[in-house]
Amino acid sequence: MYLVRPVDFADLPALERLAQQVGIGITNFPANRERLNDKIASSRRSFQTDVVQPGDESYLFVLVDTSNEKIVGCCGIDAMVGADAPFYSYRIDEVVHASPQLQIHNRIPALYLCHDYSGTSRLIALVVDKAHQNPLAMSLLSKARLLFIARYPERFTKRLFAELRGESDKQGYSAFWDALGKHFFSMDFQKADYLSAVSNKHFIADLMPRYPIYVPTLPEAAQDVIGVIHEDSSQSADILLEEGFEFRGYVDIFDAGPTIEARTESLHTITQQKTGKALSLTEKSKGAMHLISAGHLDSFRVTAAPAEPQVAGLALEKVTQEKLAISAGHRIQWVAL
Amino acid sequence: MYLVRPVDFADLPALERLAQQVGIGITNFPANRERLNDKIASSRRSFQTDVVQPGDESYLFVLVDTSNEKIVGCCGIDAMVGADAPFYSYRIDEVVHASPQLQIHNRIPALYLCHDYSGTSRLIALVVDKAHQNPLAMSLLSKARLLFIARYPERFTKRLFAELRGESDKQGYSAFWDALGKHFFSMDFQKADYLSAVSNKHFIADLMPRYPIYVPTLPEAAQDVIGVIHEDSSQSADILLEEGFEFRGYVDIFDAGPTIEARTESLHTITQQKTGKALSLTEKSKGAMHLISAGHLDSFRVTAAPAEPQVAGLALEKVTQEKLAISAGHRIQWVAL
Amino acid sequence: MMVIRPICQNDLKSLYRLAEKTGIGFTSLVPDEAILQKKIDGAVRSFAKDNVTKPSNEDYLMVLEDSTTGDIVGTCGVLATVGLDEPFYSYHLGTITHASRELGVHNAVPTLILNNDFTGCSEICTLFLEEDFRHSKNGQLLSKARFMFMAQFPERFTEKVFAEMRGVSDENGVSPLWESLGRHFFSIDFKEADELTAQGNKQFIAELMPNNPVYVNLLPKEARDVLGHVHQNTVPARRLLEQEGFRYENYVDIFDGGPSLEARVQDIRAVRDSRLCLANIGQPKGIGEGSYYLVSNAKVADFRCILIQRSIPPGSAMTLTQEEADSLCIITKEPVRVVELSPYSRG
Amino acid sequence: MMVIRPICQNDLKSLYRLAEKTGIGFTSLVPDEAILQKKIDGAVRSFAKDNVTKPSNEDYLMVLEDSTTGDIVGTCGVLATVGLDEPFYSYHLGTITHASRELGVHNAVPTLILNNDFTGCSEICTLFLEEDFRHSKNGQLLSKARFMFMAQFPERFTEKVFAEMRGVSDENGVSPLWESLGRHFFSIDFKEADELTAQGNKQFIAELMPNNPVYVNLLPKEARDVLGHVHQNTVPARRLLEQEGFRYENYVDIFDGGPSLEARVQDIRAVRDSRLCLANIGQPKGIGEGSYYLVSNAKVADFRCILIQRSIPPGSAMTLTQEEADSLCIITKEPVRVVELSPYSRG
Repeated sequence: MYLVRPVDFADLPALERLAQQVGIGITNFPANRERLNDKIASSRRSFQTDVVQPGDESYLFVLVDTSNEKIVGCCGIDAMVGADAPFYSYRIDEVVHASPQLQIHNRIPALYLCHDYSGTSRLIALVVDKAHQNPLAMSLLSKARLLFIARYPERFTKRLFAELRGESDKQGYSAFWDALGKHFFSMDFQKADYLSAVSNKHFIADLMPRYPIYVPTLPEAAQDVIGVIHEDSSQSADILLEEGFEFRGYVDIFDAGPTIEARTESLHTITQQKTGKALSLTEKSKGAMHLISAGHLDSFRVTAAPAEPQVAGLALEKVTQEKLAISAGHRIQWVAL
Repeated sequence: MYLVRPVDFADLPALERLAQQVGIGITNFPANRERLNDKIASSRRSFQTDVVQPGDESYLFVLVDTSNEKIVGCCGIDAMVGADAPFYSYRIDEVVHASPQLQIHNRIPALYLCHDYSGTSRLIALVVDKAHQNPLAMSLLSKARLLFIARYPERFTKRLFAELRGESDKQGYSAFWDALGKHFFSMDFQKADYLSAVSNKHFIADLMPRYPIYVPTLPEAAQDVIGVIHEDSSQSADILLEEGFEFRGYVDIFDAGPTIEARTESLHTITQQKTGKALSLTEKSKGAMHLISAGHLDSFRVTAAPAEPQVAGLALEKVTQEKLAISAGHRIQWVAL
Repeated sequence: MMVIRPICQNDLKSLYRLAEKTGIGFTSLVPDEAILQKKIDGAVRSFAKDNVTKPSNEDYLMVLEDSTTGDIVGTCGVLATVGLDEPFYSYHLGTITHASRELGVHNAVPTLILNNDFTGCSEICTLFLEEDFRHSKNGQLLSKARFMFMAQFPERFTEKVFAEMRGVSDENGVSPLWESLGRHFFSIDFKEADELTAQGNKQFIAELMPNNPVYVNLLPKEARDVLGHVHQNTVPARRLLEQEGFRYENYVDIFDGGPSLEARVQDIRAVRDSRLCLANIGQPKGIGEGSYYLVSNAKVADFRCILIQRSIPPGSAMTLTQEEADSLCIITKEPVRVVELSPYSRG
Repeated sequence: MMVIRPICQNDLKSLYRLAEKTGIGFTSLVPDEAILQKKIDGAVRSFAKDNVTKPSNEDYLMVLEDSTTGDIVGTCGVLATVGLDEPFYSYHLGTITHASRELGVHNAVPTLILNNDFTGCSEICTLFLEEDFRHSKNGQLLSKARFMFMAQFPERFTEKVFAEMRGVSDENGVSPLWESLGRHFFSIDFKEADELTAQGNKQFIAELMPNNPVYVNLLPKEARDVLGHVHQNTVPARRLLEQEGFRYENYVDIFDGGPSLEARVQDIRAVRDSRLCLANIGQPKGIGEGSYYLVSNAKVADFRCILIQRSIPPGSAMTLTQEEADSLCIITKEPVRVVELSPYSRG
């Protein structure tokens, strides 16, 4: 059985182990102990603060294998990116060049550096231990965030986005970086990726091209990976796309991985989630799989378990109630998985 | 009583008279007999053609004062602009320039020439004789188009826009044109406006500035009118804004009048309109004011009259049925006004 | 004797014959009678104007005639202004610096910026010499005779003058810059684009060429390498202009990246060093040996320029043979302009 | 005697005194001891390098000393390269043509394009002469001594060299270009922006300045009118550089629109016409009358340049008085470089 809960300082060694397993290409989850510790501290603060509108809060959750209480995954939400330094993306816009006389009509895609996602909530870093990358664990971890957002809408913006990891090989070689970023940053992808995670991002404004890049002038290998998802991210991408996230033509400035976005109000989990009373399930394992959450802010908990919607609420097994530290009659939130 | 119906060749003199009354600033309704005749011909063709998807059709409707059968207004819909020559607008985008060190954070609006509305249906030229600019006539004429769109959705795009006339004085002087367009077109506003209506618009691509214009560098008088509606258009603007049209930061390239847009499916008249059987209203003048349409394509008619929704359909007065050339039992379309 | 003179209406056939020999890439001279006739008409009109106070749409097209046979063997020209009828495009090779003090990174990135900066500027152009006559300094005579004309009539040209040089392409006419850049936007072949331009049709450039700067560092190496470089056949022509004081100021052709060379008219060596003197007709000393000199008359419609050789430098008066004077269309005591053929033949 | 020499560590107080007198807008010399000391350190290091094969970060700052009193009354400098530590910005005044053949409209629109084109280029700068000494051709000595140094050590500079000239502003320091353009983007005063730049802090330019070309025809007339024009006090300095062959090539300052003038080092009159000869020490004839000449030695760290007057042009040997030789730090038979002070004093 799995449980999702807010991160705590005791989770640091486990997080570090996870970060090392992930490697390059997930800029907001760097394998740097100090930095991870800062992230935990920031998350603790965020869960404990009274918030009336989204600011620089960052919420981190961990996935726990309750059979041995081990941390096997991590994910998070930034309440609003771009508060300190702008959040950069490439917007793919088409420029139309036509010559009626020559009967030529070209639509040329070009990459425009922008900060269109500044001021928006972001889902960050879904990381799961290899051994636990099963659909149940992945869905639970990913959607737990959406239940949290549904519960505390004032803490997030109405628009929500997630960056999907772009195509790069085992050695971290990215054809897109090689064709574009390298020429402006004078460093390798790993270093830029790392700096982007740990520094103030000011170097991006300093070094990035200021004029649009016409896609057809890039080498084909680079063109081919624009907006393409790294295979390691396809599972988590699918979960979000099914939720209602859409690609709107924005890609990462380093590896050209796609950015997907949604209005929170239109996401499946958020429109379908219900709140009500916890009831007790009399027959064992009867009922369909549900995500069920309970607890307020830093005691927020989500698990996936069989449950049965009834008129008076949602009927849960005893063991599920225990995991969530509730008993029948407690207020809970749920959605069918 | 008023009636809206498709334009016919016999209406040419009346249209010409209307166009002269309107004057400068409505580029798609030029006071040019030949051009108006072309427009009528094109409209006739459009109403008579089988259409599976929107193309270069243009539908013109006239407003008839049934007391004397005079033409007192005109309006229309272009099925899709930009099919031949691109449709140009300015998009107002903000560029962010910030210096953390100097603690300066500037958001500078800039005008970007674009053809973002190419390929979209457009409501054109609502023109009403001064003596008939009452709310009933204006609403009828404006919304008759929306009933037509609801009736023939395959003939229009899902997005719909309208250009509102920008600020200019009686002499046709536009502070925006004076500060911007004049320098690139080397002609006065009237001439550019006229050419834009009657020519292939290719000159716009040839002469317009290719780089964005930073708004703060324009004279204040020009900045002040960007996105401002000419007072003569405020009544028709209000009708559309109440329908659900929104300003999304696009303005006209000549006079900076705002462009407003909507998804057709979300417009009030379109979501609220119903179809059903015409019934007879027994008591005279009982019932609320409704827009009621009947007839297929070139016999399409709309009028505004008191009517009473009933379970079996809409009950109309005898006189209304006559105006619409129907009798009880005919299929009609209506919406409460 | 080889004489430079304005083109005239009788020269159409000869010009057509020359145009046939120029080959691909020589866009200012194409074998098309209508176009060539128009060019001749324009030149004849230009040389006939005798009251020009500032440059406008004149086209001074001249020919090199072998006076013994009457054959036209070469041509050269100067346009008083370019870009006033049809836009004239070029790329300016500029620099954008991106620096992060924090990271110690400093990149000076070269960029190509589309412009019409040569609008209204005089251009020397249309230089072609028949292969059989590429000897006896005919090429230099053909090229530099234009400077003699400009020295005499500076009011007919702008302060700055430029020349476009053919860029790098291989034996099949494939241009590395075009393949990496132009092709993506024009959707036609280099040859076709070149021909459209030659016909004065440049509308399509405005329509199809992107406005934003192009980052040179993103172009493939073979494209970067040709920016500002001339075709190997054009190396001598470039050297010749550079010796006269023309400089590459980072403007290149938008199609093949060939350089534009520019100079202030008054700074061109042949203009600066040339001087007027009065002609004597007689038996000059030291004829046919020593240094070469360009000699021209001071007339517009009857402009002539020839090459002479003298062992003694000409002084304030210039003694010419009767044949030389005849070739120059002058009589005794008329002014002639003279200059050393090349910068090395002087003191 | 007035002598140009490299600045040295003892000159800090004198330099500070000069800096106090420069006033607003003279960004390369501000009265701040730390900054001036850094400048002196840089210059001392630069003149001490004896094996320079290509320009890098050298700053050759020189002073004009009145050798009778030992007072420092002026300063001038050359930077071997600009823009390699901090980006160096300028506007290029280009042209974009918009034409519609159909309508017979043809507009050549001037544009300002932000660039770093002078990156890596040598700059002559920091020219200041005390008011009491603005006579006796001291200004020319101060300005042109730099060309003597460049003529002697061309390997220390780039092929092209430029100078930024102060642009137009009124008595209150209000710049019409800044008010119409810069102010909208910088949200600070001209003076503040100017000072930040003086302190070598140019990050904010990259951060705040828009990248897209600015259409000059949209600027108010008073802003358009100052593009490429110098402040009235700078008119003589501009004329002096133009006489030496410097040209305005459409680059202007991004703040006040003042022109940059540029020249190829080898084309500068004082460089081209200067020649080396061996010094004799003795009693020169025609001293103190006739034409003025700049004379410098051929040393780096001990560079000196003075102004002499002679009625007889110096030949292949140059006779100097003992005082002149001492001022030049040379002994007999050492090489000196000589050139006419101005282009009009020759032939």
